[in-house]
Amino acid sequence: MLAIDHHAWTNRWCDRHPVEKLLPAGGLLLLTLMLPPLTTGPLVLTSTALATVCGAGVPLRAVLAVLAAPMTFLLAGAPFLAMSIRFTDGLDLRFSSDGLHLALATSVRALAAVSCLAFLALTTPLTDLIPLLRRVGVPAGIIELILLIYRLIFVFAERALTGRRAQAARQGYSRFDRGVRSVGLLAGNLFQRALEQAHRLEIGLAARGYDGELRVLASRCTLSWIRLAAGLGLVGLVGTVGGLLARELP
Amino acid sequence: MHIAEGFLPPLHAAAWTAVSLPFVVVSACRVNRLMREKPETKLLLAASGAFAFVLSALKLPSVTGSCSHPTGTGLGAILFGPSVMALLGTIVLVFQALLLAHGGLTTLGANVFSMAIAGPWIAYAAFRGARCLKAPLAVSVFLAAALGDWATYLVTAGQLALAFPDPVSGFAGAAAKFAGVFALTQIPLAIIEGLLTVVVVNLLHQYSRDELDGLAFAPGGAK
Amino acid sequence: MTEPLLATRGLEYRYPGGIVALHDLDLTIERGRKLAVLGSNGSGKTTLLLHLNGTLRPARGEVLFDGRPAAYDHRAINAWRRRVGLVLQEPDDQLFAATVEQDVSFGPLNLGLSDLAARQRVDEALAALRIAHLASRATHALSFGQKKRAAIAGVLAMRPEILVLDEPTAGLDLHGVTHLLGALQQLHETGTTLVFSTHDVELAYSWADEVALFHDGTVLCQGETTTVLKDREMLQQARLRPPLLLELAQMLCEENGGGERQPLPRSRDALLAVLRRKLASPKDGGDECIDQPIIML
Amino acid sequence: MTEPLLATRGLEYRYPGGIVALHDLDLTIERGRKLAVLGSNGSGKTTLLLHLNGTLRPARGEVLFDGRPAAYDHRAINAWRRRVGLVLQEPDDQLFAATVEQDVSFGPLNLGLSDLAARQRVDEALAALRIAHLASRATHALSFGQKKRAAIAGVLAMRPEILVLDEPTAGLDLHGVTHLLGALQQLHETGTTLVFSTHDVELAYSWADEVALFHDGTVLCQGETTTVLKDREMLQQARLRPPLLLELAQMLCEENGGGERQPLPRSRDALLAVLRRKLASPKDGGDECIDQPIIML
Repeated sequence: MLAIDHHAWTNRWCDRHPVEKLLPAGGLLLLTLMLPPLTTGPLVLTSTALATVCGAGVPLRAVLAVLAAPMTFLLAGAPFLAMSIRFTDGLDLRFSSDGLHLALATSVRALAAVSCLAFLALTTPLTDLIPLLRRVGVPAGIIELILLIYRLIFVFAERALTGRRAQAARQGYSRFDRGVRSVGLLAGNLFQRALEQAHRLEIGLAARGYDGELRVLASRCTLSWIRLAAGLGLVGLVGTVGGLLARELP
Repeated sequence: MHIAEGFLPPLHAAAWTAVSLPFVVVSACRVNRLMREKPETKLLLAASGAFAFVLSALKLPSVTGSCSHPTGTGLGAILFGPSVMALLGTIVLVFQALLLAHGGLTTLGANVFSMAIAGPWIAYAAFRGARCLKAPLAVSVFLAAALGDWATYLVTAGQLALAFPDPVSGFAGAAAKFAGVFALTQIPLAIIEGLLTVVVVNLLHQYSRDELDGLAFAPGGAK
Repeated sequence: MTEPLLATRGLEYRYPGGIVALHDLDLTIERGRKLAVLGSNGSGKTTLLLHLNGTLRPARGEVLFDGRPAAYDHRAINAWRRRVGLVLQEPDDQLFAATVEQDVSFGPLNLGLSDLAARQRVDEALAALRIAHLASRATHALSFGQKKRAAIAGVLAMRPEILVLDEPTAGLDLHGVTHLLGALQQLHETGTTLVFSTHDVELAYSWADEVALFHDGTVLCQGETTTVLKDREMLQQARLRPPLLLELAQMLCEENGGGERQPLPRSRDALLAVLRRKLASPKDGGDECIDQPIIML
Repeated sequence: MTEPLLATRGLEYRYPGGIVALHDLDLTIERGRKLAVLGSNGSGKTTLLLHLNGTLRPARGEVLFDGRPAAYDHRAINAWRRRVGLVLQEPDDQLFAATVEQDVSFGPLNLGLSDLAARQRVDEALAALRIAHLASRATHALSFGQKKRAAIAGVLAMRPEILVLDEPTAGLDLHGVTHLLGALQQLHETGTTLVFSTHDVELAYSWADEVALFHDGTVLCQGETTTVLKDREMLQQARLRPPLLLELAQMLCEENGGGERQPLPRSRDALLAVLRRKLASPKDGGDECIDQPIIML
């Protein structure tokens, strides 16, 4: 159901140390934001797509699906960057070439940025990333909370999906107003069961000595400096080429 | 609809992160203290956070064919209080970015401000206000959820207008444009979210009052 | 030749991750039968059932309704779901409302029935499942067996022609199973076609008219219950084994070669009766096997 | 006479609503046995099991540990739970970590073990349940049967003396049950005392040394498996019936009166073998019943 998560756990690079993927992805993301998007964007997009598909072996279909996710937002937002509005004589909307350039640049920047996000999300299980928050000073308790939320999301998502199917089988979505009521009932049922789940988990964990801390062994993968350097080298290359191109092309 | 990854210029992305950070840090400290005092709170909060994520991933019956989903800010604010929602909302937004590619990491600060801070506080204020004016529970819940949802999108429109002021008419013009897309079209969705939150709270009120009263972090629950 | 009520031809389905869940799946559901979809856990039974009411749409192949390929537009799906009622395994996933009668009224009201007509349907469905006394009880205060019956009542209140049940007896004890099968049997006798999934060979043997042996996303074979369940090799392929009742029945009734044509006892009591007679006068051969009415399990 | 490892005397428990869940409950758990707590759904089995590791505290009566009344202070409860491991019915109620090995390491780390020692315990527990290959898999991607075994491994890694399992086979198919019971049998042979609740008489008959027949919040009787399960009246009171295997076995081995002292076949294969011999030479009487090793179910 959560296709991104499925790939994160099954791709070729899933066992690699998260920092090897996080730093290059973060670096490319920064470059995307800082350098002129029309030249850097395509470079970033190409390199992340190659890394995700050819490197980590994630199907191209999955990458495209992730890139398509923000499309609704881009389609709704970008056209308004291209238009300018004037209140003088009534309402006057018109396109401007500056506006078009801005809309195009912003869309390309967003797509390139999403491709960095896609690379990270499709190659790295979230649970490898969350413990890294420790290094930026997030308290252990909050990290445990986040990990627990991650685990429960799958339990509840399964229930929500099944519940929705059961409602649909009873014509719960056959008309708009029925649909609203059905979603409301589904949400109420889920919340009720979420509270029960918390209670049962308390019993289940207490049986294993829960005292408020959720200690578990850290994952076994070790950081490969070579691979990290290679990743950062790619970031440097993209940055240099992007910077040069930006200077060459006006 | 969250602001997509990379859509905001770097300066704005950084600024919104700086604005949201204190709220989230304060919320995290409060939650951390709650969890230390009562270990079972951790499980309850986790269940609530996972619920909030799943709720936000539930597709609403479509009005226009667009895919829309509840923000859950109103329900969250009523059940858990806005000070807890800042953290829970942030966690949910991170998961949405990395599990669903909704929103993003560079735009996290901006999205947190609209979804996890502004929305819940306005919803909470609306709920308390309506209750003080002796409005019935259903009306208060409706107002909280609808206003919370709508406010979230108004704030989003404002954020976009700040980032992309209109070349001719400046911030005001841009605000009008973005409010046109993100706030006007959201009105029916806000009403839907209001109605559906009433259904949820009614249901919870009917059969799990004890559990609701037991929410250690609830500011008075849905009484 | 009449067309089967519902059938699938060459069904294929992939999960979002791309993993094949169903492939090349042919299944035929004849009117008025009790069909067991028998297979071990994780073989894709639930995925198949979700195709039978249009919840999932196959990547390839088709679902035939009255011999015509099913359509997937909003209107067609609504009509389809009116005729095919689906009950999922976990009752907690499908009870939404605060009380049993509120919950059961969900379907009838969605059909656009008036409050009065809906109430009548609710009463009828509760009576059919013998839980009229639970009408005003809170759903979350029910026992597991009661929840299960309430969930079925919720689907039944829509008066479907075919009732599709996912693992209806899972988690129920003897009493719960007897109760539930009793109610379902009565429904069946009043004309409802029943399709259910199970991994319990004993249940399939004692209760189904017909078995579709399911393994690894496809139907290995479909046929009359005893015929399918006698096929050891096929069962082994599906990681199942023949029902104990059938093995004993075969041993008792067929050892002398003469019993093949006699129906085998399919209930526990019938089998014990045969064995008792057999042990009393063992040299009579296999011909005394008689058709016992199928009592529950 | 040695004291039983764990016992309850006159246990009484009421739910918060005031409804009596357990009353006058006596249960004895002897070291090194496999005890089945057998009863129908909703009879209070889970509530009883929650008393065995101190999760619930009785309103009256007491739990005896090595013959001494158990204390309920923090320290005593911790010590208690080290010795009594509880596995809940629903694995999702016990699995909280992202990967299997992380989840299993939770208990050992709570015992204060070092990372190294904890890792060793994890590997050992995964091996005991034959799921070493799942160590780094995401918990949410496991099948139901795999989750079940992971949940047991998580408790096992704490090396409890007694493993208490709530409905361990519920929801599992033949393959899953065989797998699970195989692993549990091995644990048992290395010295772990096993207590499990079930509503399945066949499981109790084929697998338990001892049965405590549970009904309506109390233990009706506790004793050697075959003795308890032969008592039709008592079983009927508990809304259960004798296992089919036992009924057949009794019919085959005891009809001539002479077989009483011979152990009855308790596995399906053993029974079929007896029946086959019986049908071949029916006049030999009941004395050929031999003690077959108990193979799974």
